Amino acid sequence: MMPLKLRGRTAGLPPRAHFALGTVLVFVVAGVLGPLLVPFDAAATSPPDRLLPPGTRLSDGAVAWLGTNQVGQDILAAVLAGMRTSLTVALVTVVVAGSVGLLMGLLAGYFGGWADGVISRLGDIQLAFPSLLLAIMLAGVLGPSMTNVIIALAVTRWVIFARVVRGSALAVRDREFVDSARVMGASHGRILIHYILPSCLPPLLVAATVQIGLTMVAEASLSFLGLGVPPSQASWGSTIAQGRDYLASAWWIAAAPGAALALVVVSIGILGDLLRDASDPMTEL
Amino acid sequence: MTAFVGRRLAQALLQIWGAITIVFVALRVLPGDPAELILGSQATSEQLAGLRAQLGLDDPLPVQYLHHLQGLLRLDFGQSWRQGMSALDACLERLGPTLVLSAWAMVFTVVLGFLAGSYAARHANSVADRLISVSSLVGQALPPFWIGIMLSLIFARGLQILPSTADGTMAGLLLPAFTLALPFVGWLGRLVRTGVLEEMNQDYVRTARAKGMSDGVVFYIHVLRNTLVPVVTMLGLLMGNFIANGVIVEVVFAWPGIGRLLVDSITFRDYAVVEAVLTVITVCYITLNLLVDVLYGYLDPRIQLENA
Amino acid sequence: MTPDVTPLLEVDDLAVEFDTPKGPLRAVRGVSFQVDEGETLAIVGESGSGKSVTAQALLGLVPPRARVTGGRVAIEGRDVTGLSDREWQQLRGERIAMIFQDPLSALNPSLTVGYQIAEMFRRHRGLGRAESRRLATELMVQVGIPDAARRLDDHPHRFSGGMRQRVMIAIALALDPRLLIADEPTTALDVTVQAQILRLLRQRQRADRLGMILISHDLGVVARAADRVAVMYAGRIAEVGTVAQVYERPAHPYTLGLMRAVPAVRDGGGPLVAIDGQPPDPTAPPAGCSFHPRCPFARDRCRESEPEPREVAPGRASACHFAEEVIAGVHTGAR
Amino acid sequence: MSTPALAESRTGPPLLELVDLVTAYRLRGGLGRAGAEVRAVAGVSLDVRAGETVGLVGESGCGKSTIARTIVGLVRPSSGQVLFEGRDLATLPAKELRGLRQDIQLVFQDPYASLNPRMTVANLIKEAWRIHPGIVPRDRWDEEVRSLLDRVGLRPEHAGRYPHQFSGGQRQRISIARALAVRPRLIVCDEAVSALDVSVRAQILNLLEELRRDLGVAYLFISHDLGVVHHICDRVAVMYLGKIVEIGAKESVYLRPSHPYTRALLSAAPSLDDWRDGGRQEIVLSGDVPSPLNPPSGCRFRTRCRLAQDRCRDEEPVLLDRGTAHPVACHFPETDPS
Amino acid sequence: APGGAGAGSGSAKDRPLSAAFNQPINDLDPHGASAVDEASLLANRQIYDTLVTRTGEELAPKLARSWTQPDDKTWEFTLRDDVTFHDGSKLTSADVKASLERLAKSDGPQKPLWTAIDTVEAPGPHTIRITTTDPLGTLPTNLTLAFILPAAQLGRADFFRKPIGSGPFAVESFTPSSQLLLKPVKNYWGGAATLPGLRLPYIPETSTRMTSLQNGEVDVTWIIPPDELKRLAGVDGVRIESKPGVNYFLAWFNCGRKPFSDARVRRALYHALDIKGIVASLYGDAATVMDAPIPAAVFGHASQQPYAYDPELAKRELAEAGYSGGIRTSMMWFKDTGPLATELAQSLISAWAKVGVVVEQQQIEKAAWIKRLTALDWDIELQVNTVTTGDADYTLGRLYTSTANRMGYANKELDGILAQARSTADQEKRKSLYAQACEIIWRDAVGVFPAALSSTYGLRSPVKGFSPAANSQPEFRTVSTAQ
Ligand SMILES: Nc1ncnc2c1ncn2[C@@H]1O[C@H](COP(=O)(O)OP(=O)(O)OP(=O)(O)O)[C@@H](O)[C@H]1O
Ligand SMILES: Nc1ncnc2c1ncn2[C@@H]1O[C@H](COP(=O)(O)OP(=O)(O)OP(=O)(O)O)[C@@H](O)[C@H]1O
Ligand SMILES: [Mg+2]
Ligand SMILES: [Mg+2]
Repeated sequence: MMPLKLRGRTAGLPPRAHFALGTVLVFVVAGVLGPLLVPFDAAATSPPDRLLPPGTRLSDGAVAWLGTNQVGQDILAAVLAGMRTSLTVALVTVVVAGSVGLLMGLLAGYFGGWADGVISRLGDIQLAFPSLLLAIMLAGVLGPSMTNVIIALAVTRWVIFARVVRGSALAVRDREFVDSARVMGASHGRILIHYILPSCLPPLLVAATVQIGLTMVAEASLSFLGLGVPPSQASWGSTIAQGRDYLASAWWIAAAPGAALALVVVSIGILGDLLRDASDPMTEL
Repeated sequence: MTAFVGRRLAQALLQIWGAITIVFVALRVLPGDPAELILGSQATSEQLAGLRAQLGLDDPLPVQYLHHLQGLLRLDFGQSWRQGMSALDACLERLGPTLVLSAWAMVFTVVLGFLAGSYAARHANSVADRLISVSSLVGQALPPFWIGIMLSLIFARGLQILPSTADGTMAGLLLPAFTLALPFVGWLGRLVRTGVLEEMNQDYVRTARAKGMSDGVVFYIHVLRNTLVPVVTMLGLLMGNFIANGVIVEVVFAWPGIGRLLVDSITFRDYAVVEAVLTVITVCYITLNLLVDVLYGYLDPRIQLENA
Repeated sequence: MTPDVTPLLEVDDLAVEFDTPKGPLRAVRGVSFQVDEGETLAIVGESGSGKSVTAQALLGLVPPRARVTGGRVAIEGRDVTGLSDREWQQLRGERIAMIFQDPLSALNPSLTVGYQIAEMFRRHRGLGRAESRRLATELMVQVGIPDAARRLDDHPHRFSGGMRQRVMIAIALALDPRLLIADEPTTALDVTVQAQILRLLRQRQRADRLGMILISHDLGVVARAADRVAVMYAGRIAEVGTVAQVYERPAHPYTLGLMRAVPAVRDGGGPLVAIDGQPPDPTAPPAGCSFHPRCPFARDRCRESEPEPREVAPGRASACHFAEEVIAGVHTGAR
Repeated sequence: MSTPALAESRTGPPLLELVDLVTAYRLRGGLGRAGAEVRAVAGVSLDVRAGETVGLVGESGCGKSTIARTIVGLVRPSSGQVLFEGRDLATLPAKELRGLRQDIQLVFQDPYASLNPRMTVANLIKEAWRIHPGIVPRDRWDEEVRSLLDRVGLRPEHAGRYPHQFSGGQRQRISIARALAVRPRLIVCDEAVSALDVSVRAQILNLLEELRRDLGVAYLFISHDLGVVHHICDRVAVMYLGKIVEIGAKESVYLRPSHPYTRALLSAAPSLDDWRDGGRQEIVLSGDVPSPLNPPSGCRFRTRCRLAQDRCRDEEPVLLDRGTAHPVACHFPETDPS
Repeated sequence: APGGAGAGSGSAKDRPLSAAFNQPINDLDPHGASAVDEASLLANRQIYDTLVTRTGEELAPKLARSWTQPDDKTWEFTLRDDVTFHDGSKLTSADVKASLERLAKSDGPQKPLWTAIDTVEAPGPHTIRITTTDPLGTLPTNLTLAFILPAAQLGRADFFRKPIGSGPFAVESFTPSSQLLLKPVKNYWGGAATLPGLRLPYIPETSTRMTSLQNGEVDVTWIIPPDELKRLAGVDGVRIESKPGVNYFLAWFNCGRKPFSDARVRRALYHALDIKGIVASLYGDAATVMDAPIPAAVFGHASQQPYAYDPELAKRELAEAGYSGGIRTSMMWFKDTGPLATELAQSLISAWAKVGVVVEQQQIEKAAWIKRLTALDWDIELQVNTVTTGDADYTLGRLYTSTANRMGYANKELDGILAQARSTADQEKRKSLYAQACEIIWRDAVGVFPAALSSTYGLRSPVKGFSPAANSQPEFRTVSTAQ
């Protein structure tokens, strides 16, 4: 439904939408192709080439356009490789949390009763922890690895999605068109899939978009506390976190991934806003 | 109203119990052994076993859980092995600074957020509105530690007009509180903006106009009050976020808060403190949300009806 | 209707437009009517015909995306087009007041009923808190809210629909305005409560010699409560006349159609004669008479030129090319 | 207007029969304790015969929709029975119940909310056949859709459009087509024309009339508009606060209302002719309908009744023909014509 | 002037000196769980006294005026008689006895140092006699870590919230892991401190710590990260002082596991590293390349022949050992073990990759690291080790015996030498024994010993009389802030 709508409306999109779409597209393409063109090997370091400013020629003759980091790796390569990790962490987290949230939200919103009771209370209990603290506890106790970061972040986020979905399921559940399907004799499965689900997807999509951005920032925060993706896997978060000690001396380490992160998150935020605007009349229906 | 508060209290207690259980399970099921951390890497296995027994770590989990709950009823979380004091004391000592920081961050957020949000709403779709909207997105897009370090580099190292660490003065509070508030100023601003715009379309606004009320009366007495309702519910969540994001700000600005204590205690498997901290935060957070709900009921009288 | 007395309200060729993505939407087109002191003028018409927009324009309160594109409105002989915000604020509530269809959403949910009534005295008259409260209580008693003193501090959601509408009436009448506009004041209410509210309005109107505009889509309500009636269709007034004139001998085929489409409690139960088709899309009204696609008597002239409202009998106007034929019942025979 | 077919059907066995039906909603209570119970329908007996139209009138909140929802199985009755052709829906095995469901359909008030906004008209209609395979063979679906649309006065090209592309009246036609798709014997119309404008309302009423004539469906027609009910129904039941206070043939109830509530209702109902007898004595009830949470003792109407006496407080009147030519639940029915 | 413009506390004379170490002071119980944390030791050295202290290579008297060894297993110490605790009470042998017994009983990390203690007696008010179950030559050295507490107050439950000692500074307030505020003791037996007070804040974020030094919020800070050394040296009002330290990086091979059970493999891996190059580019002046398994500043250090950087030789040796096809293995460390630890690990791994040894990076958390370390569940591990007592026994004697079995290395000959070195009281003899031990460990390449870290201090110019300490525990009694 959504892509269809988008395609139909591309022509009338405001400039900031073009900017946001363009940015996200460029980054995704760069993330896919970049590492092929500028390969990054986390295990290959070159101590003599440490902390060189952007544009310096390295000992092996190549030019580090964005400079080198504290072990002499090319920042450009690290940023391109990091994008993959960051986007993967964000996407997988959102997909996992979104799916769990969708399922839980549907169960709670549609069936209500004790299913709703259990799921909502569980959500309440979890929301009693500020989410970053929960992520810190989980990541801290599980130890740093990409999977653990995803687990920690997904665990803190499913509730958000579940709430969104539950809200829309609840709103739709008692709508007359659902009642009329019931009167017709439709089964729960049919009602869930054909009637409830389609109304829950747009708000879920909006929430997911926003969460992708926030998850990327959260991953950076975990890295800062040493609980993020391990150094063997470059990620924007960990590169920014490592570069923080050099903000005054070798600013370029944190600058490139930082700018990239901000750009992507802002673009995704703009897209989220537009999606929300676009889907509002839909949820009205 | 009392029934409503009573029910919310019961719910809050349930939440606290659930939170305690989750923390308990998470800490014991996941890897890492405090006995080894205490004794260091050179301890013998008898020493380790002895200490584990002393810490009560070799009981079966349900027994440990029971002891734990019993302790909690006496407000006893056990001793912090790392700090040699009661875990609760260790935690309460750090709670104050965190609350001070969060409270100031809240003040910044609310003041700036409301200013920006209502300005943007009253000038919807103007350049200023767009600018506020984009900067609010940027504020949320930058990792908080990066913001903190940059502010510190600029104001403490570069301009040397503000201290970079907590020194007990108002000046020392400025940078950390602002760093904490920044991502949420934009967030709240957007919330206020949408709220105001939504309320402006309500029928009662039309009524107020038809009554001959001036624009100021309509905005400040009729609209803003109703905008507060959804915003106030968010403040509870916001406080939680301040406490959580406080971890990062506390590290950057050497603020002696509870978040840093938590991170340290997790790294050192100081279970007693981790549990105390999480319980205290949860209790604070839930209490706050309880207050917010009550306040909410006061601001929006319809709520009472639904729950009465 | 003595011509030498200035009418309370005079509306002349009023037009209101909305900016919509599909282009300008002409919600009100060339509407003229007048209301005298102590008189109730009803405006009836189907949903979307422009009743509410007209009413709001009279208070200078058109919605954000709408603008008054023409016409003149005079209240007590004073031209109010182009008043400043301040002047409008002084006029509203003081000289001209309004009540709305849904009394729940029209009252501020977070302020007490007492406050919302007392506000009128405090802001317009600058009275103190206690004095305003006293006056508010008095008003609540007058509009028939039992136990007024105690209910003053209740919030709107604690009142029933009928009571809320009484609160709205109290607010509207607080400052003794001369003209009261009631936009579907009873549509959200039950018949028995509707009867209560209509009676209350009627009493107050008689007692204070108020001029009143009663907007409704229910021909029955209008028959019971109004002196004169204006029938609106697609942003225009199809016809105006006294209730007796219009109900007995409609001067517009649309009115005729409405009359025959309403099943009545006391009718013989014969089949209803429905008006075919749908009201026109307001952004793309048909050429000529906007009713012609649904009009059983439409002729070529109706498709080509839009009829202007004209006086067809003393105090009676119609916007049909063939009004006289309709009145005479040439085509159908009046019921 | 009573056609011969109708006169016949009135003597046949009832298609639908409600026997002392009670339906309650449980309000959300606090943690661990049950909330209060609202008896929205407090003992209603009613029957609808094949091909007949029974009107149900009453003010907002009196339980009309609840009856409708109970009949179609959206809510469960707390006690009493819903019998369809003599079979109790509550005790019927699931499989048979599924079959029976298609015999009763519901048309809702709000033409904007009652159609799935994400389905085309054709799909909305076909949905019925997907749920109940066997009604129409798959290869005849398109054909059948066309004929249904034609039946309700829509054009075949409308089949591919979405509900939001239609006006209110057209949507109500789609709802009706949808209901007709399963070939029901009874259609419950819950305020089916209340949201429509006068001119369009007449179109739908005429359509319903036509369907009854051609297909022989019966209607339970719920409305608060006395004029509409008078126009379309054979029999009328008047409800007040969960109970039927008066029931009988249309002419009998409208011409000789006996319950004080029915009288007030009829007097309050606006009519086109009201301008004629301006000074007519209208009965204006005082006060509001009491909350169904704690209805008055005895006669539920006594708090607003001008004839109320002590007996009304102590004893609940039952629905009986007390010389009024139709059953009335009042201790002191008025028999003179109003 | 950059002199604390932003500090908000001005430069008044009574402003306490701020000294920020890079690790938190967790608690003030010198016998407790943090008893060997450098930060706690730093605090303890200001608050409490020990019987013996170390000055450079030599042990020197402190609370003990002198000591004798009547027999192999007995030591007798004569105490000073002019020492009082901060509350004015006299320090006597009873306090020493109680403190040592508490230490011997404690479960803390100092426990292994005191397991050999048999009895502690106090024959006179200023005499203390210690007997051990086995001869213990390192007892005086160990005593440099044994802080003396007032016996009478030990039972108090909240004693360590604001403890009392006999040291040059008394506790004014203490927030664990955050800040310790001290004030000088007027009548300290060794001469009162001149500072108006001493503040030991913990600033976890390095960049903030550097900022605080630069804008004068702190007067002294250590350790300075290697990459900041050069920059800070150029900052007005700041000077850098450093001293070879007792902290050093070691990367042990798990000698009990294939392929590291083969000494040829271990040596090959050593040859594959350009240690000089790596250390120079990563650490510059902040570290020195090691030539023994312990830093040069430690008692017992003896220089060895460095392993030459020769990747070809390394490949040949690997082939000889039967690993011509390369090796897949892993290395574990935790992030905060030392400055640029991750960078060092990555550099080692990168160099090994060039000779066909593929090492998986395992940067794990400290708790998990300790658990795996003690369980010998690792291939290579990297850590910063500290010779806390400054004596080779603390490191070599404790870690490399077959009974300690810390890295799967077992060598009877080495066991013998280390045992002998521990029981001997003759320092010269011990020195030569440790020289032998160094040689064996180095030759067998039990691990790679890349760099000894310097203790680097950043000071604001007014700070006078400060002498950098190798063990990161400088003394503040002699420091002053001349304007
Ligand atoms: N805010 C708005 N934006 C755009 N169009 C509007 C707006 N409000 C009203 N309109 C349009 O103006 C026309 C007249 O609307 P108005 O509300 O006056 O109708 P009405 O006669 O009061 O109908 P109802 O009986 O439904 O209240 C309609 O066509 C409507 O679609
Ligand atoms: N889901 C529900 N939960 C609790 N109470 C309900 C629920 N639905 C309806 N009620 C209550 O039951 C009573 C009857 O409601 P019902 O909807 O049947 O009335 P109605 O006659 O259809 O009214 P209307 O004319 O407004 O549609 C009302 O008092 C209503 O408040
Ligand atoms: Mg209207
Ligand atoms: Mg209903």
